[in-house]
Amino acid sequence: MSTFLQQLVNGISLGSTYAVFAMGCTLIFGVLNIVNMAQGAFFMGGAYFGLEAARLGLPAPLALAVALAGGGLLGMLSELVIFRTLRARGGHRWMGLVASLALARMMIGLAQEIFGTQVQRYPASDLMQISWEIADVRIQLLQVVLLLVSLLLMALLAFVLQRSSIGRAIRTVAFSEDVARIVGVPVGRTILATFFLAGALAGAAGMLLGNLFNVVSPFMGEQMLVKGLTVIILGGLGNVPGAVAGGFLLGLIEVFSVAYVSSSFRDAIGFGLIFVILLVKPNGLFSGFEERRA
Amino acid sequence: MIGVQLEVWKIAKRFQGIVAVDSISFVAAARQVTGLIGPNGSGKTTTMNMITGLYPADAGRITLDGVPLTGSPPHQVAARGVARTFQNIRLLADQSVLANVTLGTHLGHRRSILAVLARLPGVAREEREAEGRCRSLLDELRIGHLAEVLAGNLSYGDRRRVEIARALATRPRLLLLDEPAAGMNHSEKEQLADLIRQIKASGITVLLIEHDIDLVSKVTDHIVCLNFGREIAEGTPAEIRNSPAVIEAYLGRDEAA
Amino acid sequence: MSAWISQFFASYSNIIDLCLLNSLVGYGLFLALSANMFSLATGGFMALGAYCSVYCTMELGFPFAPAVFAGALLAALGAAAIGAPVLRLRGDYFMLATFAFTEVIRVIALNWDSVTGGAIGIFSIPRHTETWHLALAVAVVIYVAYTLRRSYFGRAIAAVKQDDVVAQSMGVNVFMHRLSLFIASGFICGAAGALAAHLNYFIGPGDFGLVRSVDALTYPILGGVNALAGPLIGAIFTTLLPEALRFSNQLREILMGALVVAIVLYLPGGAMSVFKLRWFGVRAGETKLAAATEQAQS
Amino acid sequence: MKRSVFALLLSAAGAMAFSSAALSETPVNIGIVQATSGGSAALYGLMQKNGAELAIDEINTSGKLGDYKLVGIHQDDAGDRGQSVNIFQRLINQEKVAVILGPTLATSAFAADPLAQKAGVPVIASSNTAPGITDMGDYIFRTSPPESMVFPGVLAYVKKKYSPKTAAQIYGIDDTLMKSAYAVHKKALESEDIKIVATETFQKGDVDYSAQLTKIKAANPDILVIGGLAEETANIVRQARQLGIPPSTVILGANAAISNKLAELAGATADGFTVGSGWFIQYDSPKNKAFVEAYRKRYSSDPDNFAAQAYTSVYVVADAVKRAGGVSDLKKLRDAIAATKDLEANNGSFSFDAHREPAVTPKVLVMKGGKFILAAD
Repeated sequence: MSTFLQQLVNGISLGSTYAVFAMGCTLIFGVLNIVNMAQGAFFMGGAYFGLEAARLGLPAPLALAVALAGGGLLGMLSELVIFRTLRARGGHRWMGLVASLALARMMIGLAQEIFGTQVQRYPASDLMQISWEIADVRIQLLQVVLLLVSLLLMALLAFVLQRSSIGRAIRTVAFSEDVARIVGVPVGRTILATFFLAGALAGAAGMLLGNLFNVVSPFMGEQMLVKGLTVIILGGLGNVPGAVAGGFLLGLIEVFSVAYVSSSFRDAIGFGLIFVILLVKPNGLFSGFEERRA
Repeated sequence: MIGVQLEVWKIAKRFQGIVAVDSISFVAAARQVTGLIGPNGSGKTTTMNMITGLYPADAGRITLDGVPLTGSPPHQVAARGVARTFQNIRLLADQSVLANVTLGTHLGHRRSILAVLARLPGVAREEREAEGRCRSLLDELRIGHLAEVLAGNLSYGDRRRVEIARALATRPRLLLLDEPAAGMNHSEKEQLADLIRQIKASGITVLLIEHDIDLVSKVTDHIVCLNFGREIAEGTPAEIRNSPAVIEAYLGRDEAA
Repeated sequence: MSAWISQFFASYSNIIDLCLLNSLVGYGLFLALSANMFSLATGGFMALGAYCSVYCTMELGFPFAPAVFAGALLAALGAAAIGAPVLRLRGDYFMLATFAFTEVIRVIALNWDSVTGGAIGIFSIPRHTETWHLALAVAVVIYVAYTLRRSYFGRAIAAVKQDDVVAQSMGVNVFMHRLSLFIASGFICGAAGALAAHLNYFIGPGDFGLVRSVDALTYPILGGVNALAGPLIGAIFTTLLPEALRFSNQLREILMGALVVAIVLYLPGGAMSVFKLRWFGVRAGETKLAAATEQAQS
Repeated sequence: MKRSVFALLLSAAGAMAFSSAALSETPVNIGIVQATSGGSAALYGLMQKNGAELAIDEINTSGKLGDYKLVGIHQDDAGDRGQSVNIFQRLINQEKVAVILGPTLATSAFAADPLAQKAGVPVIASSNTAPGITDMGDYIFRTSPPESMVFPGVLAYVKKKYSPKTAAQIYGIDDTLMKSAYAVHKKALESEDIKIVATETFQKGDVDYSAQLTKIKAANPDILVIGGLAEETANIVRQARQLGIPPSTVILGANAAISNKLAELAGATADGFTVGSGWFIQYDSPKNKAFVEAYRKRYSSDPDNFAAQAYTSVYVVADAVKRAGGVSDLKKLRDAIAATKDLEANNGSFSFDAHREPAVTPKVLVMKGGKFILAAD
C-alpha cells in the first residue's frame, strides 16, 4: 500500500511538469492549428534562464519569473522569425513543422555553445532537502512546492484565457481569424501574445523539471517535446483543460506501468495507448470539455 | 448515354442536433431536367451531398432506376454514373484546364497500375483517347482555347464551365448542378441555359439546384421547392411560380431572391 | 586523373552511399507526401526492413536480394496493417499516430533481444550493399514516380492531395489510393532499411527513432514536394551539409539549423521551386483549397 | 543535375581539406574521432580529445620522436554512426592517417572500425568498453578496460566488506554500453551468489527514476548496481537516497559513471558510491602527477579516466612509432602497438594482452566528500 501511495506521489509530481509544458503546446494548436516543434527548445531555454538567474542569487520566485519571461521571449521569436513569415508567404503547414524543428536544432546548438554539453544543476539549497515521511511515503518539500507552482500556473492561464481582454482576443482568434478581424481584434498581436504564453509555460516547465530532477542540459527539451505531444493527444489537440488532465494522466500511466508492468515497456505502453486512443477517440479522452474547433 | 431516374424517399439529416433536412422526397425523371429550389439554408446542398454519398443519410432511401444508392461512398456513387459540380467551385487551381477535365475520365481507365508502369501500348492509347474526348468536350463548351491555361487564372464563368466539363467527362447518367448560375451575369446565364438544354438533349438526367427561379423556370421540366429542410411545393415551373407557399418562402425569408 | 578519381571514391564513397540511401528514403516519403500523408512511420518501416533482412541473411542464410525483398515486404505489410486504421485520421493526428507506431517498433526492438540483440544491436553484418544497388534502387523509384505522375493514377493522387472531395466525386477511391501509396512508401522505406543494414555492418534500435523519421521528411520537403527531383536534391543537400560545415565544429549545428530555416522561409515550395516561375501565386491558391477541404470535412 | 551534385561534393571536399604541411619533420597523422557535440557522447568525447591533444603536444615538444612530428586531426562525429564512417573513410584515404584514436561510442566503432581493419590502419579506442570491440580484427585496440575486467573486482571488494545477500539492478536499456554492462554485472552477481531481487531499466533522456527506485526500495536490496552514464548515475543515486533507500544499501556503478560530473550533480548523496577504474586521479606516480598538473593547467579542470586513457593511447602510439621506425609500414606499426609492454603510463605500467585489451589492474574507487579515493580494505 505504501508503495502504491509512493508511486502515486511520483506520478503526480512528474505529471505536473508534463501538464504545464503541454498547456503551452495545446494553446498554440488551439489558436493556430499547428504543432510548434520548438516548444521543447523553449523548455530548455527557460531552464537555462532560470538557472542563470538562480546563480546570480535571485530568489526562486524571481528566477521563475525570469524563466517565464525568457521562455516567452523565445516563443515570440519563433512567431516573428518563422510562423509569421510563413503565414504571409502562404507556405504549407509542413514547412512550419520543418522550420520549427530546425529552429529547435539551432537553439540546442546555441545552448551547447554557451553552456556546454554537460548536464548542470540548480544551486543546492537546504530548504529543498526537507522531506517528510508519512506512513512510509516520502514527500519532498520540493515536490509540494512545485506542484503548488504548477497549479498556480494553471489557474493563472485559466484566468488569463477566461477573464482578461487578451484572453478574449485569443479565444476569438482561436474560433476564427476572420471573425476576430471583423470584430476588431488585432490578430497579429494576439497570435504573438499566444506564442509568448506558450513559450512562457514551456520555460516555466523547464525550470520546474530542472529543479525537481536536478537536470539542466541542452538536450532536455527533446524528450519533453515527445511527452508534450503525447499529452496533447490524450487531452485532445487544442484543449487546455484536457492538456492538464492528460499531463497528470501520462505521469501516472508512466509510473504505474513501471510499477506494475515493466520499466522496459513503459514507453511502449504509453505509445500503444496513444495509438489506440487516436483510433478510438481521436479528439482526446476529454473531448467533452470543450467544443472542437470548426 | 442513357439518363437514369433518381428517386429520393424521405431522407433526413441532422448535424449535432440541428435539423438540416427533415424529410424530403422527390423524383428526378430520367432524361429530364428537375429543379431543386429554395432559399438559403433550406437543405438543397445537404440533399445533394446525401445523394452523392458525401454525407450518409440519417434516414430514408435514395435509388437510381430502382437500385439503392443509400450508403455508398462517393466514389461508388460516381461509379454508378452520378456526376456533380460544386457550389463553391472546386478546381485544382495549379493545374491546367485540360488536366482538371481529364480527372473526370478517371473511371474510364481500365489498365492496371502494373500496365502503366510497364508502359504497355494500351495505356498510351487510353490516355490519348481520354485527352481527345476532353478536348472535344471543351470545344463543345466553347472553352477549347483555354485547355492549357491554369484553372486558377480563369474567369468566374469559365471556371463554372470547366466544372461542368469535368462532370461531363465522367460520362454521367445523372448530372447534379449545384447553383451553376451563382455570380453569373445575364448573358452568361443565357448561355448556361442553352448548355443545360444541350445536356438534356444528349439524354442525361439533370438535377439543377438553383437559387434563381427565372433560370430554373426556363430550363426545367419539373421543380421541387424546399424550405427549412422540407418540401413545400412541387410541380411544373408555371405551377411553382404561382404557389403561395413558394412566394412566401422567397419573399418572406430571403430578400436576395 | 584516374588515380585522383579512385582516391575521391575511396574517401567519399560512404557519403555517396548515404546520399543515395537518403534519397531512396526521401522518395518513399515523397510518395506519402504526394497524398498529404505527413508520415513519421519511416523509422518503424526501416526497422522492420532492416531487422527482417538481417535475420534472413544471417540466421536463415538467404542470398542478399531475396533478403532485401523480404525486409521490404515486411515493412509493406506493416504499412498495410496500420494503414487501414491510421489513414482515417486527419492531419496532425495522422502524424502523431505514425510517430507512435515508430516508437512502439523501437521499444519492441529494444526488448526482443533474441532477434534484435536489444540495445547492443546486431554487429558484424556482412556488407552486401554496393553503391550501384543503391543507385539502381533510386533510379527505379524515380522511374516509378515519374511514370505514375503522368498517368491517371497520378492525376487522381494530385486531386486527393489538393481536394479529396473533388477526387471522390470523380470516382477516385481516396482511401485505397492513399493506402496503396502508404504501402508503397512502407515498401521503399523497408528496402532502404534493409540496404542500410547491409551497408554499415551494424544496426541498433537507436538508428530508427524519431530523428530518422523527421530527417526523412526533411528531404522531400526541403527539396520540394512538387518536383520529381525534390527528394534527391533535399537528401543530397541534407547529407552533405554536416560534412561541408565540418570546417567549424563549433557552429555546425547552428549553421545547419539556420540554413534549413532560411530555405523554408525563402523557398516555401522547397528548393526545386526555384525552377517554377509561377510558384508564388500557385502556393497561395493551393493553401486556400486545402483549407476549403478541411472545412468541408469537419 | 549530375554535374551540380559533383560540384557540391567538390566544394565540400575543398572546405574539409586540411593543410597539414609540415616543413622539415615527417608528419605522423593521427585521426582523433571524438564527439564534441551531440548529447552525452560529447561529455566523453571532449575529455578524450583534450587528453589526446595534450599528449601530442607534450611529445612534440619533448622531441623524443626526433624528426617525426605527431599531427592530431580531430573530427567530430557528433555520436552519429553515419558520420563516423564518413570520417574514417576520409581520414584513411585522404589524410593518410597512421592511426585512429576513437571513436567515442561503441555503436560507431562497430560501424567504422571494420573500414580501418580492411585498410590496415590501427585503431585505438579509449572509451569503448562494450564486449566484442577488439573481436572486429587485429588492428583494433583499446586502452579502456572493458566492464568485464573491472566490475568483478569491485564486486569482490564490496562482498568482502559488506557481505551483501541481495542486489537490485537498474540500467539504460537503449544504450549499447549500458546494456552490455548490465550483462557483465548480472553475471558477476550470479557468480558471487548474490540474489538479484529487482531489475529495472530506463532510457536515454529520462530524468525521473522515482518509479523504478520505489520498486527497488520495496524489494529492499543490500546493494544497488547502476548501469548508467555519469549524469544518469548521479541522478539515480541522488533520487535513490531522496526516496529513502538507506545508506546501508551500497550503490555500485559502471566504469562509464566515473566523471567529475558525478559528485557535482549528486552532491553529498554520492558518498559511498563505489566503482572500478583503470585509472584514478590520485594515483601516486610522477608520471600521473605530471599528467594531472599539465591537464589542469591547460584546461582548468580535472581530467577523468577517459582523458587519461586517451592520453595513454597517444603515448602508446608514440612508443610504437619509435619501435617500428616510422609509419611507412602500418603493418609494422600495428605489430609494434600490439607488442606494447610495460610502457610507463599515468596509471603505472601499460601493456596490451594477446586480445589487444589493456592489461591493467583495475582499482576500486569510493566517492567521499566529492572525490573518488582508492578504496581501503
